Amino acid sequence: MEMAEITNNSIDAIYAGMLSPDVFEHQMHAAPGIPDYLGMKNTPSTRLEAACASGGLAIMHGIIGIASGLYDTVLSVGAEKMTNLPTAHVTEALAMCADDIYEVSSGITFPGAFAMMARAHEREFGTNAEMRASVAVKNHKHAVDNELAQFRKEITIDKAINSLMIADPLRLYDCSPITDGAAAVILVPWDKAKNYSGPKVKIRAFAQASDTMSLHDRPELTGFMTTKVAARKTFEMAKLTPKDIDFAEVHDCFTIAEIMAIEDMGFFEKGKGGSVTLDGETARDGHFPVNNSGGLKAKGHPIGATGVSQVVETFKQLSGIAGKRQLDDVSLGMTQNLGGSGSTIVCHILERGD
Amino acid sequence: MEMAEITNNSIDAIYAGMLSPDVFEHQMHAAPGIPDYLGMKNTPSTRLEAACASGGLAIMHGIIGIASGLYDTVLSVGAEKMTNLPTAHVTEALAMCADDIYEVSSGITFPGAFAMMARAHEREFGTNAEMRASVAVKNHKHAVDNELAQFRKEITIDKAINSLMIADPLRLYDCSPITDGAAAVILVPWDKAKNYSGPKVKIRAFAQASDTMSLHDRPELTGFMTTKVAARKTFEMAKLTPKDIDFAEVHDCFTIAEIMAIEDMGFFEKGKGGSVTLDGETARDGHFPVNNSGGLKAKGHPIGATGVSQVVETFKQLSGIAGKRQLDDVSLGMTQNLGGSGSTIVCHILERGD
Amino acid sequence: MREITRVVKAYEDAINQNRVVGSICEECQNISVPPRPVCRVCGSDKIDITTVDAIGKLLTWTVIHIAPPTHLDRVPYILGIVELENEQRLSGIVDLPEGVEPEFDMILRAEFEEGQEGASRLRWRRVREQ
Amino acid sequence: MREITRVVKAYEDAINQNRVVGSICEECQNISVPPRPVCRVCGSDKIDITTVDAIGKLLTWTVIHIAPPTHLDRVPYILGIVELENEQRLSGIVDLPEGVEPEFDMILRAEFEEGQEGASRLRWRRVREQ
Ligand SMILES: [Zn+2]
Ligand SMILES: [Zn+2]
Repeated sequence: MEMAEITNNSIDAIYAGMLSPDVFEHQMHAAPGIPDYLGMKNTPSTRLEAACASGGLAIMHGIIGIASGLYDTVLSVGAEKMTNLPTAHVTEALAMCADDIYEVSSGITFPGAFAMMARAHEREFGTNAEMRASVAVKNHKHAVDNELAQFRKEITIDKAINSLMIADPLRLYDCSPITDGAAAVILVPWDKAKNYSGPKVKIRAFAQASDTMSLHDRPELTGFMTTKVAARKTFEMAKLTPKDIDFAEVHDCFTIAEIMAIEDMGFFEKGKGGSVTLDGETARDGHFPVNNSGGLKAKGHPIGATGVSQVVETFKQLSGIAGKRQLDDVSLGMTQNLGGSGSTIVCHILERGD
Repeated sequence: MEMAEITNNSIDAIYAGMLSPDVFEHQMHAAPGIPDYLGMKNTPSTRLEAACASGGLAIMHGIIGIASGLYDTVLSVGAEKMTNLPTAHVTEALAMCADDIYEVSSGITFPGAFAMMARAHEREFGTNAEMRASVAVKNHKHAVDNELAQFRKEITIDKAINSLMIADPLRLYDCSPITDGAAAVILVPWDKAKNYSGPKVKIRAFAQASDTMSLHDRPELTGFMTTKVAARKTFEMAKLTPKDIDFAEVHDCFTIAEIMAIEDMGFFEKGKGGSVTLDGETARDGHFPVNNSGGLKAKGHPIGATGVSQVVETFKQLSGIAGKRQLDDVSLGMTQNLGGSGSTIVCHILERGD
Repeated sequence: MREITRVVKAYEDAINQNRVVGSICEECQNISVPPRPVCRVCGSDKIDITTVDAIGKLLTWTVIHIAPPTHLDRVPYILGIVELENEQRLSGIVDLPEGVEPEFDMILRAEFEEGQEGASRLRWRRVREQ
Repeated sequence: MREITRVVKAYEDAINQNRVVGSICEECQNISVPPRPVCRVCGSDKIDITTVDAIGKLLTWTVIHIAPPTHLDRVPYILGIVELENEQRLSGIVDLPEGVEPEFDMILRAEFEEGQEGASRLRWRRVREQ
């Protein structure tokens, strides 16, 4: 808020993305805790939940609040405190995002759902373990230059493809970690942003889409219809195409998720996501950098915070304050935030503000 | 939806208020389940949570979505399935809406928080057990004519003031019950509502306010600052005063809550809420009917559904389809939906549509 | 909500009778497995319950090594998606004999074993082994 | 978040040392009990922790008869809000001797009994009884 020259009194509303303070922190109705602890008086504070896409919703519904004319200054926050619980309970909690009746009762896990998609993708397009590992290797390398990342250590493909098996064919290094974290942005109408001297970025477009709770209810297992629909609507609102975008922060909760995202968003041909990653096309020095922040894999994945954090990274790149990991000459960035096994997707396109 | 002549394909977005499908149903990320089970394709579905005010938020943020120009037709839903859990666990789950660090650790319960306010209100204004019981007696009587109510049986003051002590001075009949339920409304821009021949009602105004998580952090214990702020903002948006309103559906999770609500919203002088209720002024045949539906006390309180259900009742009254409990000649109704121990309040004013 | 409860209950009751059911739309005859309260093809809520032939092919699978607390005693276990007739699909645990590996398009049949409190549990087993 | 954790931890640590602490704002000297990460009067986050005199009067109370599972063994118990100096307030269990009823404005002092795993628990007791 200091950077944005905003004080407590000028915040009209708060939107907070959190998966489950209920289960992780024994705290329901957590949203009013934000203005409470910040010392604000009676500022409306709303929690939004769409599993791992909760943060993306906090941004999107903050924008809608401003677009409606109701609010001038919105604080959109994402947060999760996950490390209170033992790992087995976190696994169980995350599995609760799958369909309880048909999937959870069958012993599905979050990695398990993506593992089934990884296998289908491998069958159809030949996306192998090495290609998946190359996502993790790249994102770990990117995170070395992110002072806020959870892991800032490079890994090798060899190490990744020999790591502990979690849900065959996904191994430990295919999975994002358990993380505590929070992220926030201040949203104002563009004509009022000029009143602030700090860095500012324009939100060009956004969209949200839903799909069935159960993976087995979807015709396609090698990608997400939600990503396709949300990306298409976002491009339509922005009057842009994938070719116009310079870089993306996508939801790599698992390596296969990044591969499917860059295909489904239209940045690469369907089925080529694995090979282009292995070839370095999505690395910082590649022609289309993806998860230059380190992604969920290495920056960390504090569930509710992730979607906000993607927008914060895009903001930093577009305002030229990304430090050692700054990309040259970027003017349009896109985010994709995924909830559950893709039952919710939220996309945003941001544009350089000057 | 049949009444509103709406089909699945014309719904642009869903807003769903639910307290905790996580804890009650072992299902996180429940919002996409709604379009999924309704057979809708990729319709964005967003869960909002503010404890017992979750439903009010689903309505309000649906309106904001339409006001922003993003959506034309919104389905706002509230739902809760509470009876899966044993009562002690429901008590614990609801207590999780209080501040976990300072209140829950002290053994606070939801009735306990309101009991402390009831005692403070009794000390300051003389609001006694009989006055509180008169809220329950009235709402039970009102519910007899509500075919969707959980309890349709009249009770007596004598029975109420001798019922089981829950949290002194609040007894069983001061408390709303554990309920399963759901409610929904369709929202469209007013100029498009004319395309539908069914009953329609205009939403004149709305507002949301937050307050501290802990009761002990608030200067006043005999009312809610959040109700005052949200009601004031709602009246301002509507350019109306309490005198203009014909009836109200307020959040009587406990009898004392209705008493404080009708004071804090400005319908009755502070401190008189109990005596006016005992005098019948808020009965169906009184000059200002309150909770003519039976309220949370007798209609039932399926947490996330409650705020939506209040708007549905107001809709029915204003469109003259409330059957046996129809009020004569009403044109403006107001709702007040409360979350936690008042940390969130959402108010709406609705106006007859013809 | 009543309808959701109805179709889910029909499904669970059928499993306990060692059957798999789907919904059949009275308007367009479309069948959905698991059963659904609203037809996905035509949007009708005129839905009947019908028993389906619980035999299909393995579309994809995983082997779960890190399980939730409820399934810790079973690891590693195979979880797969099985495609029945008419492109209907179900998730479930696949039980294969020692030494038999899952394969794409392997033909599987729903079998039922005793679960907790006398309830049945669906398990997918290879047809060949019978 | 760091700051929230810091003030909550300071409060919990102090309870374990049989003390009650609040926050004191370096800008305006306002004291808050329990301690807060941001000053409610001036909005500053320059906050220090200070021990307060844990004596106050009973503002309001309830007697809990239906308790959550964590407190079932204590019912019925008195839960009250106690006002310290400077209008600072705390919730807590009030332990009174057999036969003594809670009263408005009763003077109470924080005392500490052993809780789980060696941690202290704050209990409000009547000053008179000492
Ligand atoms: Zn049909
Ligand atoms: Zn200060």
